[in-house]
Amino acid sequence: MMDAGRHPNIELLSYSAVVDVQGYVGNFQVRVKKKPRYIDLTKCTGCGECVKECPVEVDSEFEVGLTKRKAIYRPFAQAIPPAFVIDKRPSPCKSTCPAHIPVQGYIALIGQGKYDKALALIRETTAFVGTLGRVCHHPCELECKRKDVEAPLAICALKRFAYDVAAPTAPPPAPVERVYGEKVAIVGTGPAGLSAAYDLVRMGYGVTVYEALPVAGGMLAVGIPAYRLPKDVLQQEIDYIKALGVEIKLNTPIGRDGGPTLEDLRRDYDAVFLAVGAHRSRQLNVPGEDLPGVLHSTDFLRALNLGQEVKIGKRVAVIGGGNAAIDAARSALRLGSQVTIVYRRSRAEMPAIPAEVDAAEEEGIAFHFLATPVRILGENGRMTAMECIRMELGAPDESGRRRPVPVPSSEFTLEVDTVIVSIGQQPDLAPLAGVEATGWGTLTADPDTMATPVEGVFAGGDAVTGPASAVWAVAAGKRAAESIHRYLRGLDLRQGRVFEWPKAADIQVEIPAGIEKAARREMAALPMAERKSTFKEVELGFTEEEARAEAARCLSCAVCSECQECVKLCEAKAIDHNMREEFVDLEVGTIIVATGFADFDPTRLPQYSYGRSPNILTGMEFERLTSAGGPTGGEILTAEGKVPERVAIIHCVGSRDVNANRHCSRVCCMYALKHAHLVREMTGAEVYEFYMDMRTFGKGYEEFYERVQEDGVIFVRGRGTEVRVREDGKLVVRAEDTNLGRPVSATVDMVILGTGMEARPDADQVARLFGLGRTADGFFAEAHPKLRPVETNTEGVFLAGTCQGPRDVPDTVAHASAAAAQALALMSKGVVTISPTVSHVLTRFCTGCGKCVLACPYNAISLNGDGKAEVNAALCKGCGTCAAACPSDAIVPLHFTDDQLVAQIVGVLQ
Amino acid sequence: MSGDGFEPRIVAFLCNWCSYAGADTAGVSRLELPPNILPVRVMCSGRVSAEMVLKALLSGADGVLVLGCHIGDCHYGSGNHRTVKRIPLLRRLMTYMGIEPDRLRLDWVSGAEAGHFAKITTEFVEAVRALGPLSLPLREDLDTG
Amino acid sequence: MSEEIRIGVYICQCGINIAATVDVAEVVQFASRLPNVVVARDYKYTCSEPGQEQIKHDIRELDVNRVVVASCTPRMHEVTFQRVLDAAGINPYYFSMANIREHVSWVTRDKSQATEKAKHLVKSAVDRVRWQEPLFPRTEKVIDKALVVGGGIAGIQAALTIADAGYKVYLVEKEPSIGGHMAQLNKTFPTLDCST
Amino acid sequence: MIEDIRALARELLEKGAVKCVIGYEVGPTGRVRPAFVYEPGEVERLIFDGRCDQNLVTYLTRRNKPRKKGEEVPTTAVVVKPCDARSLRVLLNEHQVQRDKVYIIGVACHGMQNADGTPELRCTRCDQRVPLLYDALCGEPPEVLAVRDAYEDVQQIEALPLEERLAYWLGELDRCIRCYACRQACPTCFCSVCEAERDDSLWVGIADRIPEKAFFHIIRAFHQAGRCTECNACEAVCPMGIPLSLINRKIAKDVAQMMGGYRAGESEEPTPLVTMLTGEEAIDEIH
Repeated sequence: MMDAGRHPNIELLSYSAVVDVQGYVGNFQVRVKKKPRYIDLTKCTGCGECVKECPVEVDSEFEVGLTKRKAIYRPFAQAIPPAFVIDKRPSPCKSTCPAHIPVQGYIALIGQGKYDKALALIRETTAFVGTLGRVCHHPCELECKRKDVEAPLAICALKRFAYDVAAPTAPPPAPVERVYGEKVAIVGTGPAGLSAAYDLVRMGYGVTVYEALPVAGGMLAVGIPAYRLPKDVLQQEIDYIKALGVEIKLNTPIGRDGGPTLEDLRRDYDAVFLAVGAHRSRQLNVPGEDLPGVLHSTDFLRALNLGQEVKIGKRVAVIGGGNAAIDAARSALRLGSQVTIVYRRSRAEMPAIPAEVDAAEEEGIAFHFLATPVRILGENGRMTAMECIRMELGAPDESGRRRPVPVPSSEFTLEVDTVIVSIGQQPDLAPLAGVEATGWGTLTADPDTMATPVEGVFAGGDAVTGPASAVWAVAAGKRAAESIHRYLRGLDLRQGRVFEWPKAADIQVEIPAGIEKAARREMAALPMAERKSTFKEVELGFTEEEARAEAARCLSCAVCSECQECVKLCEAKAIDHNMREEFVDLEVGTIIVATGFADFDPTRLPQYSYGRSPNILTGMEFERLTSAGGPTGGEILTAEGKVPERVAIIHCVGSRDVNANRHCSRVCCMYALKHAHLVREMTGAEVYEFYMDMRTFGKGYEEFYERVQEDGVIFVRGRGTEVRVREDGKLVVRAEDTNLGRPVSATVDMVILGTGMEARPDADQVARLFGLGRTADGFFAEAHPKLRPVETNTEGVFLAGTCQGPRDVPDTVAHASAAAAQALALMSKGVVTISPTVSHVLTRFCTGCGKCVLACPYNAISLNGDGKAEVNAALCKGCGTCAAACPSDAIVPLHFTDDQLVAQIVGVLQ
Repeated sequence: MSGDGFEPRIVAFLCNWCSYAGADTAGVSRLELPPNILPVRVMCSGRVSAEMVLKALLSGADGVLVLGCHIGDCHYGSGNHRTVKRIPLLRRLMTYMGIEPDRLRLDWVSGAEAGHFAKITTEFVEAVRALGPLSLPLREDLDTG
Repeated sequence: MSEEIRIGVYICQCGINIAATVDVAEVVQFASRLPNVVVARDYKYTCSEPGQEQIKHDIRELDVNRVVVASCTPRMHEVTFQRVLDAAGINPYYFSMANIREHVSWVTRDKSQATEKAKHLVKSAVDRVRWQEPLFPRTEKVIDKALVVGGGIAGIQAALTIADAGYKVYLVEKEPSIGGHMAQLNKTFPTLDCST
Repeated sequence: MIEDIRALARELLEKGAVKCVIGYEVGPTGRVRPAFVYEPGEVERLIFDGRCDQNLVTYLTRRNKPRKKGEEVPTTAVVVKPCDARSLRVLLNEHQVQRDKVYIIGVACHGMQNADGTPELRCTRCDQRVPLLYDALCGEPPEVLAVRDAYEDVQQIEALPLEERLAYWLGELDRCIRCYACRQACPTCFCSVCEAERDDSLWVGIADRIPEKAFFHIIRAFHQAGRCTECNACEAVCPMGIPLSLINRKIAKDVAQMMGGYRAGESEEPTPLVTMLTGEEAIDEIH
C-alpha cells in the first residue's frame, strides 16, 4: 500500500470514480470524477487536530459500524493518502433554503451549546437571523427528513433561539475595510436590498441604500406587525448591517419627490440594485370600492407600523388568503374589531403560512372560504355591508391550483363597516424610468443573475417576483451581490455558479434503523387575553433545554454540517469547504478493472438473526474485533464487554445457498478456521464450527486445518440453519449434523457468520462503463473460463482480483499480476492490429435514423454532424447486427455483406 | 438429394461463436445429421435480417433455421436480443400471410450442444418434410437482377 | 472491379476423413464447371505444406485471384489459408471456405447424399467468393499508460507491477484511501502473517 | 377551431417564427387537400374539419433536412391530429425532424368522416383526442371514449385456414402495380433509396411478378415494425385498393403483444426491435 502511494510512476486518484470510457484498445479516453475532499492533499499534514471540534458523528465504515467517526475523518490510521477527508453530502434543508443557510451547521452548534458560534455561522450567510427566525415561511422544514421519523425539526425556531440567546452578548461588529474603490447604490432597505448591501460591504465595496420611507426594513418594517416581529429585533439587525459600513438614506425616494433619479444613480455609482419591493395594492374592482372604510392591507399595516393613527370599524372583513391578509386580520383584531377573512379558494389553497392561519383562528378570527365579494354596499356614503358570492373549485389553472368559479345565485351578505383588501401587491415602477417591466407589472431581471437589460442595473426581491417571502428576498439580494461583484470585476456572471441546487426529493438519506422517536418541540405562546389586545410578540421562543433537545433530533443528513470549526483548528490551512467536484481526462492504452467484491449482507437471511443481537457478527466485524487497531484494541469481547465462553462459527452464510448466492465464496472456510484459531488462542472459549464441507484447496491450507483441529475446535458437519436470540441474550445455533444424521444445537455467547463474497451492487453500472459481460453469479466475465482468465471481450480491458470471482489473497495477487502482464504485453508491443471486418456506412443510402446506433452492442456507431451514421472501426467487432436493423441497406458489415450472403444463400440452394 | 420422397432443402443460418461451433462439435462427435441442412455462417444471429430469411424461402428453401447463442451468452452481448424480436415477429407475419409457421424456426445452440444441434435439425427437417415443398408461384426464379 | 475473376477450388480429402464419405473426384468435376473457376483440384491434406504450395503455385502460374477451399471448419484453418493467399501476393479476404468435413462427411452416412451436400456447399462458397472484396487491417499505436480501477489488493498489485516496468499508471479509487477489504484484515490464513 | 388555427398561423408567419404553415384547405374540386401557406395574408385558406384525414407530417421529412451542406433548415408549422402526432414522434425519435424546426399546431380531434358522413373506420378504433405532443392546441377535446382497438379485421384473417390466407394474399398482392404510392404516402417510409429500387436489385428486381411484389410489401411492412402508427395513408392512396393496413396492423398488434405493449409513436423510445433487451422469457416465442 505504502509503495503504491509513493511510486513515482503511479498517480493516485483517490475519492474518484471513472464516469466515462471512450475509445478502443490502446487508445482509451477516460473521464474521472474527483469528489471534493474539502481538504487540500498537498497541505494536510494528517495531524488530526481538525477532528476535535467536529460536532457530527456517524458509523465508521472501516470498523464496519462497530465504532463511530466524525464528519471529518481519516478512514484508518495507515490510510493512503494519509490526509483527512470531509464527508459532505447534500442536505434537504440547506438545498431547499432559498438563501442556502447551513442549517445543519448551526443546529449542530446549538446542540453542543455553542450558541455564539451558531449565530456567527448564520451571520456568514445572512444578517437577518432574528428576523428570519421569526417571519420565515421555512420551506426547509417541509423537506426536513426527520418528518419520515415523526415530524420535521423546528428549524426556524432554532434560528431564532440562536439569535435571542447570543445576539445581546455578541461583540458589536467593526466596520469592514474597503477593498475596492467601486460604490454600489441600492434602492430599498427591505430584506433584498439590505442582504445585497450586507454581502457587498463585506466584500469590500462602498454601499449606499436609499429608502423612501422614514424607517428602514421595507416590508419587514411596515408590512409585518410587531406581534410577529418586534421592532427592536429588526432594528438591531439593521444597526448591525450599518455598523459594517453600509450607509442608509431614509426619506429619499428615487425618481419622485425631489429624490435622485435612476439615471443619477447610474451616473454616480458603479452599479445599481433595485429592490423596491411590491408596496402597491391590487384593486378589488367591484362596485362600492371607493366607499370610505375600504382599506388596503399594505396601507393599513404601514400606518400601524409607523405608529400613525388608524381608524377601523367594529366589524372588519379582510379579503385575501396570503400572509398580508392574515397580518391585517390579526392586527385589526388587536385594535378591538371583530374580524372575518373572506377567501375565494379553500383553506388548503391559502398561500399564508399554515401556522399563521391556525393562530388567527385560535385568536377568534372567522373565515369564509370559497367566497368572493361582488359589491360593497353603502348608505349615505357609509359602508353597511358587503355582498359576496360562493365559489366552487373548477379545473386547475396555470399555477396548478384549482380555479374558483362562482356558484350561480349563491350571493350572501356580510354586515361589515370596514373592508381590508389584501389580494396581492405590485411594485410601483412609475418612478423608475428606463427599466423594463413584465406583463405582471414587475421588473424584468434574469432569475439567476438578477441582471436587468440595463447595463449595470440589477433587480431582485418582490419587485421582480411579485410578493413573496422574506427568505426569497434575502436569496435574491445575495445573488445580486455576487453578480454585482462579478460585474464590477469583469467576471462572467454565470461561470462556476450553482443556481439549481439538488431537489430535496432527489436527495437520498438513510434513516438509521431503530431510531427513537422524539416529539417536535413547540414554542410557548403569550396568553390568549394578552395576544388579542396587545401587539406583544406572540411566540416566546425556546428555552435552552428545549432548543438543545430539538437540535438533538437532527439526522445530520449532510454528515458535515459546515459549522467551520475544523477550519479554525487547521493550522496548515488545508480545509476548503467550497471545493467542487473536478473532472480529470486521461488517455490510456490499457485498463485493469479491479473493483473487488461486496460482503454478503446477512440481514437478507433472517434465520441468522443478524442485527437482532450485537453478538452476532459478520466475518469482517469479527476481523476488526481481533485487530489491535480495532474497536476493542484487539480483545475478543462480547458487546457486554465480557470474554465469551462459547463461540459458534457458521460457514457458507450467503454462499452455496439457493436463497442467496449459489457460488462458493472460496475464502470463508479458511477465514472461519482462522477465526476459530484466534478465539481458541486468545480466549480459550469453546468453539463450535458448523461447516458443510471443508474447502482447504490452497498451499498450506490443509495443514492449517489440521492445526485448528488440534486447537480443540469442535467441528459439526452440517449447515448452521438458524440462530435464535434467547431472552437472556444467549444465542442458540441449530444445525443438522449430517455425520450423526440428527439435529443439534449449541448455546453460545457469540456467533460469527462466515459471510461470503458477492458482486458489488454497482457491478452492472461498471460493466456497462467498460463494456464487460457478467457471469450468472454477477461477477465480471473473463474472455474464456480456462484459457483467458484476465482478458475480457473488450480488447485492452483486463480483470484483476475478486471482481471476476471470489478468491483469496494469494490468488488475487496472482490474478492481478497476470492482468498486469497482459497489459504490459500490449504496451510493450506498442501497436495493435485492428481487424478490417467491420461495418462500413454507405452515406448515399443512410438517412440517419439511428437504428444501427441503437442496435450496435458496442456503441461503435454514432450519428455525425451531417446526420449520417459513422462507425468507429476500432470499437466495431463485426457482428453485423447493425446491417440487419438498417432498412436502407446503408450499413455494410465488410466480409459479411448482403451481396456476399445473398450469393451464398442462392448458391447453396441451386 | 436421393430417395423417392420429398427431401426438403433447409437453409440454416448459424452464428459463428455458438451454433456454428455446435455444428462443428456435432461433426467431431460423428453424430448423424440430416443432409438437408445447408449451413450459412454469419458472425451473429443478429445479422440475419428479414430479407435474408425471405430471400431463402423465395429462392427455393423449404424451411429456414436461425440458430444463435443462448440469451445471455451472445459473443457480442446483445446481438441475439435483436434476433429474438425479429425472427418471431417475421414468423407471425409469414403465418398470417399463409405460410406454415413450422418453416421458420429460431433456436439457441451453444458450442458444446452437439446433441441439441442434431435434435433441432432432425426435428426441423422432419417437420418441413411433413409439410411438403413450399409452393409459391414462380419462387425459384425470383428476379434478383 | 474490371479485373477478371479467376477462382481456384481446392477439395481436401483430409486423409479419408472426407474422402471416405464424399466422392471428392465428383466434387472436383462439379466445381471445375462452375463459372469463373479456372482450376479445381483435390489433395490429401490441403492444409499441409504441399497443399499450400499448390495454391500458391496456381496463384502464380494460373493467375488465380480467388480461392475456395472445401475442407474442415473455417474455425480451424481459415487463418492458415488466408496466410497462404497473403504469402502469394493476393488479398487474404479473397478467400472462402466450404466446411465439408464437420458439416458433411462426419455427419452423413450416405455417400451420394454427402457428395450432393458437398457440391451445394462448394457452389455456395464459389458464388460467395465472387462477391468478396479486398480488405486491409489497420494498426494503431498503444498509449503507454495504464488505468487501474480499484485500489484494493488486486489494484495495488497490478499498479505496482506495471509501474515497476516503467509505465505510468493511474490508480483510481472510489474511497478516500486505497487498501480495500485487505486493509481491514488483521492476520491472513494460513500463515497468520500481518496483512498490511 | 378553424379561427384558432388561422390566428395562430397568422401570428407565426407575421412574427417570422415559421416560414411555412402546412395545413388543410379546400381545393378547386371541393376536396380537402394539403395547403402550404407562406404569407400571413393567406391564412384564410386554412380549414379544419372531419375531411382533413391526410397525415401532413409526411411533408416534414424532406423540408426538415438541409438540401445543401450547412444550409439553415427553415422552421415549419404543421397541423397535427393525435394520430399524426404519433408519426411525428417516430420521425423525431429517428432524427428525421428537428424538434426546434417544427412548430406543432395540435388539433383536438373529433374523428374523421367518410364522404357519406360516417366515421372513418380507423377513427372508431382510436382513443386519442389530443395529440401527445404539440406547441399549441386548437379546439376543445371531446369526451374521451375508451375505445380499445380489438384488431377485429386482423383477427378475421388470423381465423382463416392457412391455404385460404395464402390464396387471399397472393390474390391481393398480385394486383399491385408497383407504383410505390403507398411508400410515398407513408410518413415513416423515408429511405433515400428504397431497397426495392436499388440499381443492383440486391433483394428484389424490377419484375412485376408475385414474388417481387410480395417481397416488397412484406419487407416494407416489416421495416415499419414498431414504427407504423396505423395512419392508413398507404392504403388510402393505393390505386388498386390493396388492404395494406391489414399487414401493418398485424405487425403492430404483434409488436404490442410481444414487446411489452409497445405502440409506435407513443414514447421517446424508438422501435423495440433495436432497443429492447430480452430475458429468458422470450424463449417461449422462438419456435
